[in-house]
Amino acid sequence: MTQRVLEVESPLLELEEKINELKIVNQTGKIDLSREIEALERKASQLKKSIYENLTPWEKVRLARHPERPTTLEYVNAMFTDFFELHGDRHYADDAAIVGGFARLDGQPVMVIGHQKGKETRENLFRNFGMPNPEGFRKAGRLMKLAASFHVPIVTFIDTPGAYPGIEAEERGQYEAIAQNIALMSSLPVPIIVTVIGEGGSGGALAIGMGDRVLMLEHSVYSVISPEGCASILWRDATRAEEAARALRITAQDLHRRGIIDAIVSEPPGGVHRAPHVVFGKLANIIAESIEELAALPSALLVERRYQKYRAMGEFVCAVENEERVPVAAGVG
Amino acid sequence: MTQRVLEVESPLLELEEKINELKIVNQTGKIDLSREIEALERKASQLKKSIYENLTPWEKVRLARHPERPTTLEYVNAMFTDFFELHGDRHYADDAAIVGGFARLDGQPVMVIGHQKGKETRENLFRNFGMPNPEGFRKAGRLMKLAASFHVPIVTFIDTPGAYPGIEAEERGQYEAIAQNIALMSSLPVPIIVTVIGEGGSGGALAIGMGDRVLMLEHSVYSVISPEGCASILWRDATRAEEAARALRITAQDLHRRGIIDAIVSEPPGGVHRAPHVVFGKLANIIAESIEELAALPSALLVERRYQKYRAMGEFVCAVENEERVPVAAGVG
Amino acid sequence: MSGFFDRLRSQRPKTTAQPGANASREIPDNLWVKCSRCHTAVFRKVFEEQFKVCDKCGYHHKLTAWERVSLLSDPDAFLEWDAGITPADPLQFGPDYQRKLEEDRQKTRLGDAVLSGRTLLANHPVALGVMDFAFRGGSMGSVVGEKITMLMERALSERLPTIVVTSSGGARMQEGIYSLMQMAKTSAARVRLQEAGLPYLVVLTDPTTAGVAASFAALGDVILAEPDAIIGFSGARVIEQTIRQKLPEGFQTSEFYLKHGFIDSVVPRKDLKSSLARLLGFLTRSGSVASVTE
Amino acid sequence: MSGFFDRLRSQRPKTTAQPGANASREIPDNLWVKCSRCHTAVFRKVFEEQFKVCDKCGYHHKLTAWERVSLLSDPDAFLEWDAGITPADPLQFGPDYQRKLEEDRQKTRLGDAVLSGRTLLANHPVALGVMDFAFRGGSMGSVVGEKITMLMERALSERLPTIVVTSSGGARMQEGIYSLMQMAKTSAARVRLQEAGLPYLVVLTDPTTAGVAASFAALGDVILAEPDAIIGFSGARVIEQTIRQKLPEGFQTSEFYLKHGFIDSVVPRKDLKSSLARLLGFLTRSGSVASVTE
Ligand SMILES: [Zn+2]
Ligand SMILES: [Zn+2]
Repeated sequence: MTQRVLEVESPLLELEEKINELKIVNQTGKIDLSREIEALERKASQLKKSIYENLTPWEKVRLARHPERPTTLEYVNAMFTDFFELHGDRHYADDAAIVGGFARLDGQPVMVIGHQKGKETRENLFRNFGMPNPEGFRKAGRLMKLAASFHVPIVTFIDTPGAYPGIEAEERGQYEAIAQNIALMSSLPVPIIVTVIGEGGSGGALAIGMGDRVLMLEHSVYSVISPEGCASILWRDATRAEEAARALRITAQDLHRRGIIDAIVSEPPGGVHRAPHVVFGKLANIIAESIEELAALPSALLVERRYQKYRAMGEFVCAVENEERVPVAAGVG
Repeated sequence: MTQRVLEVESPLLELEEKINELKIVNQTGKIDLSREIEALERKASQLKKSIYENLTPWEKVRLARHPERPTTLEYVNAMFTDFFELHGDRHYADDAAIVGGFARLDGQPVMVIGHQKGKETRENLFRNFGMPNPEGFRKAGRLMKLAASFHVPIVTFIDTPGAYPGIEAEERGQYEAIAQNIALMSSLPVPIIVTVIGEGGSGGALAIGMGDRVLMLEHSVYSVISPEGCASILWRDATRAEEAARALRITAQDLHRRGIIDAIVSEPPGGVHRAPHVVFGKLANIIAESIEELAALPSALLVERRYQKYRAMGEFVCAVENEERVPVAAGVG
Repeated sequence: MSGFFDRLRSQRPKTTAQPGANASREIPDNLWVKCSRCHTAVFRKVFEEQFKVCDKCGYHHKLTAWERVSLLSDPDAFLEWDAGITPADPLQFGPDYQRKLEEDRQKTRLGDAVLSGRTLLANHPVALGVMDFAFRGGSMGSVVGEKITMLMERALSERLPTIVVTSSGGARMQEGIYSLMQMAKTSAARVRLQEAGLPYLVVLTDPTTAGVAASFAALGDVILAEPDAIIGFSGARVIEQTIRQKLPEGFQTSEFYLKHGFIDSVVPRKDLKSSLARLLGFLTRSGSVASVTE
Repeated sequence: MSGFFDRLRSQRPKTTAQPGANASREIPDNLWVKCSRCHTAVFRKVFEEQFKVCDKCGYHHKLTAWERVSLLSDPDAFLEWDAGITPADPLQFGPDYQRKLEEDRQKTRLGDAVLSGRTLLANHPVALGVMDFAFRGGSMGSVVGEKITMLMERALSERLPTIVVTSSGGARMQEGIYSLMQMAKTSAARVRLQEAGLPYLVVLTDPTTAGVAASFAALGDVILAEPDAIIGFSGARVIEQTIRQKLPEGFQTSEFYLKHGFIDSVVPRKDLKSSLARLLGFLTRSGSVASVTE
């Protein structure tokens, strides 16, 4: 599905390789290449910066799906202590495509929940490539209810191509499971902090993605449909995914500008996987601060604010407000 | 599994047949047998009364399982109007072994729920002989929650050999489904009226059987285990079921004496199936009156009374009350 | 209820698109309609008397939003809400999208894929929302989300039961993330009805999938469906491509979801109004809902 | 935690049955214990240091109620509740039943199949109930129902978290309908804990089936299970007789129910106390539960 090296980063990687070769030559002591190496390193650094600051939406999609990008459990293990994984939806199964459990952030209890992708084939099969079945969403819902009963804030990580499109998933009510979670999240009386760490794939993302604060990593994406899916439906041509990626406005920057997400968490040049701990540390701070701030609110106000936040999303033309009319008299435009 | 004619009623049926034969002879007008017929009819009536007033527990088990005994839907159709059947557990399936839906009793909305047996083989297979899978209990739970949200009283009918003992039933958490329903029923803020109309089989019965008023038909039974099961476990001999039926105290009369159920609904001689409409009418009145009475209570009081009712069930020896002790000091008896 | 299309015509003689226009296109002779499933030609009058249900094969043809309102509303009772809310093009998806919107506006005489208002259903005052598949496949963008939310918020403030009849292929791609967020917005509004003890009934009609299925459509206190409607999250084509096998017969139909526990009852169109009325009768007696005589 | 059986001995030197008595019966030499699954002979001291978990095959032998209390309680912290509640024979099931009760009383030094009390678990004050399979197969009659209910009611009034360790074949047949009604009684008490925001943790141990599984055992906020415990509603034999086929390998084990979504975590005995302590830590910080220093 994805490659270890993206097209966009190959000039950089080539340059870095060259620099390394020069360094080896340099170490022999026969020629002094220090100045040249220094110059090349400056150049590499500029290149890096310019590449990653100017990624196209499609390049961001590729980066968001990068196989070396940290997955939920890496965030959990790095940012939290005392993670106690909990399993099962208490109805049908435990779905490995969603993980969850209690943990501590700065010593304070939280419930962490996230989509879980694998790093290699076997793990990816086990995790179903991060695509939950209904029981995954229901597990998440159960854990969120559990957290709310005990006043424990909820922290979720979004990283999924989407809900799994399978026969059994449909049989067991994929649509219902997603809807129930969204309804649930709209009214839970505890802070909910959401971070999109990779792919935010449609309803399968939103099913654990409604929150008081929604953060996105700099190179993550969040979309109503995959660019490939959009292209194949709109233009009957999946190869126009790049175009769709642009049209759908799926980057963190786009979504922040439009007020859909609350903040962007910057990534090191090259993406979070090049220096994950920098991001882990920064993100942990942001989340901890957000929780502290939100936990201070009366829970009714917290829920009301969350309601109003989503209530305001949408762009439309509104000719007359609060109108009520008899169709015969008024006609219909 | 069961026969259309029970051993205990065969002398009566023989006598009734003889009377019919005599009546035919009488109608020829050749001999006047009126007086003899009258005498025999008196005798038959006495026999009927004595048979059905003195049924052994095992005979009651047989009668409770009688294939002609009315099933839940017959009660529903006869006692209620406007029955609107609702389906499904919203998780996995619709289980035909439990039926439920809105209906009206004396014009007032109620939620009716009951185990559903079939009358003949095909229907029995469809209804799984009235043995629910987890989704049956979950459907019942869902409907009870729905009723409670809209302040609609709940009326249940118990008639099951028990929860279905199958591989898939266990996989989908038969025990959990039963436990959840019991927990739910303990706290629903609407009146719950339960009637055992046939077999009250263990946890599968209790899963829709906890209520403010629990009624039993005169010849129904209610037991923690089937007499056959009890005999085979206790004495490794299922044929001693008759003995177990006696030992387990499973008749309506026994349970009423012990305060486990609240009232007995008398059946016509020969059992409810001989004149069902008499029972339907009587039962409808009792249920309607119970609802009226219970609906007048504040819901917190209703739930508290229900709690205390079940809280009081159990017989044990209590040496010292409210004791708390250090085991080292006191030793353990 | 027969003659309800006549009533519809007399109610909105000048501005309404011809009812049954979609189905009739196939046969030029205006007296006859051809069933789009079994292709039997049916006398138009009979077809309309059966509410566009094929006499022969029972197929439930799609109704327009106004036809649906006529089917469910008492005569002259419907007051439209929020007709002034119409689509923007927030992502600037381009002239192609704008042109399609305009086409569908012409075709359906609707501002977007949902028509909402207050009405009486068998004398029960209700807030009613109906979707129209003919407008961009009933897809949910900002307008659908806003109008459904407004519907519920108005129901809340007026203490009315809410009924929504769905028909949608899902989110409106051309509005991107805004469409996705309508799932959150509408579901949140639905929860408020629940918290207020107000009934919310859903009727799933063909098709109800993806983003609409996975939000307000799935959250009814009672969920009815018309026969043989396609319901689900993922589209059949996507599933087939993923699992590389053919889908079973009857997959994702109303009857399939009835069997799998997600639908309370499959109700033929002719019984839909009476079924809803009966349910309202069960759910609105508590005094917590505006009374019939209001 | 090693040496906990020693502590147990010193704590209750005269009245306790010999810990490990069940497992040790098989080998006369008191220095050795034979694993009842793999039949390996294990040095008793090692066996006890491993809390009766076989070194070789990992089999978790059953613990007595007092052993379980020692495993989970801080030293000398356990205060027993309701020891005076003992079985009647409400159905007059006969001398045979009475004799068996007396035998089990002698064997286990318990009044019935549950031991309950207040204790500290890693400094967390808790209400703790533990079942003992050696007393009538851990079956729930009136005493078990009453003591579990009392445990929860006391937890409620003292605002303690509740932990119950289950081990039971189900209802006690000899108490007939009274046994069945304990399912209602205990489940209702559990709901009160929930309403009061008090944590309720369950540990399922081998076996937990039928009436106990289908009531308070299934209702934990978090449900842990020891490895390889048998859990379920219907007994394997009954199922086999009903469906007339062999049951699959691993059917109705802890791991089976973990996979099927009914267990939060399968926890080896050596980690049980620390796991419960961690969970208490997550669930008791809200101030709604008695603080550690109380
Ligand atoms: Zn047709
Ligand atoms: Zn071993």
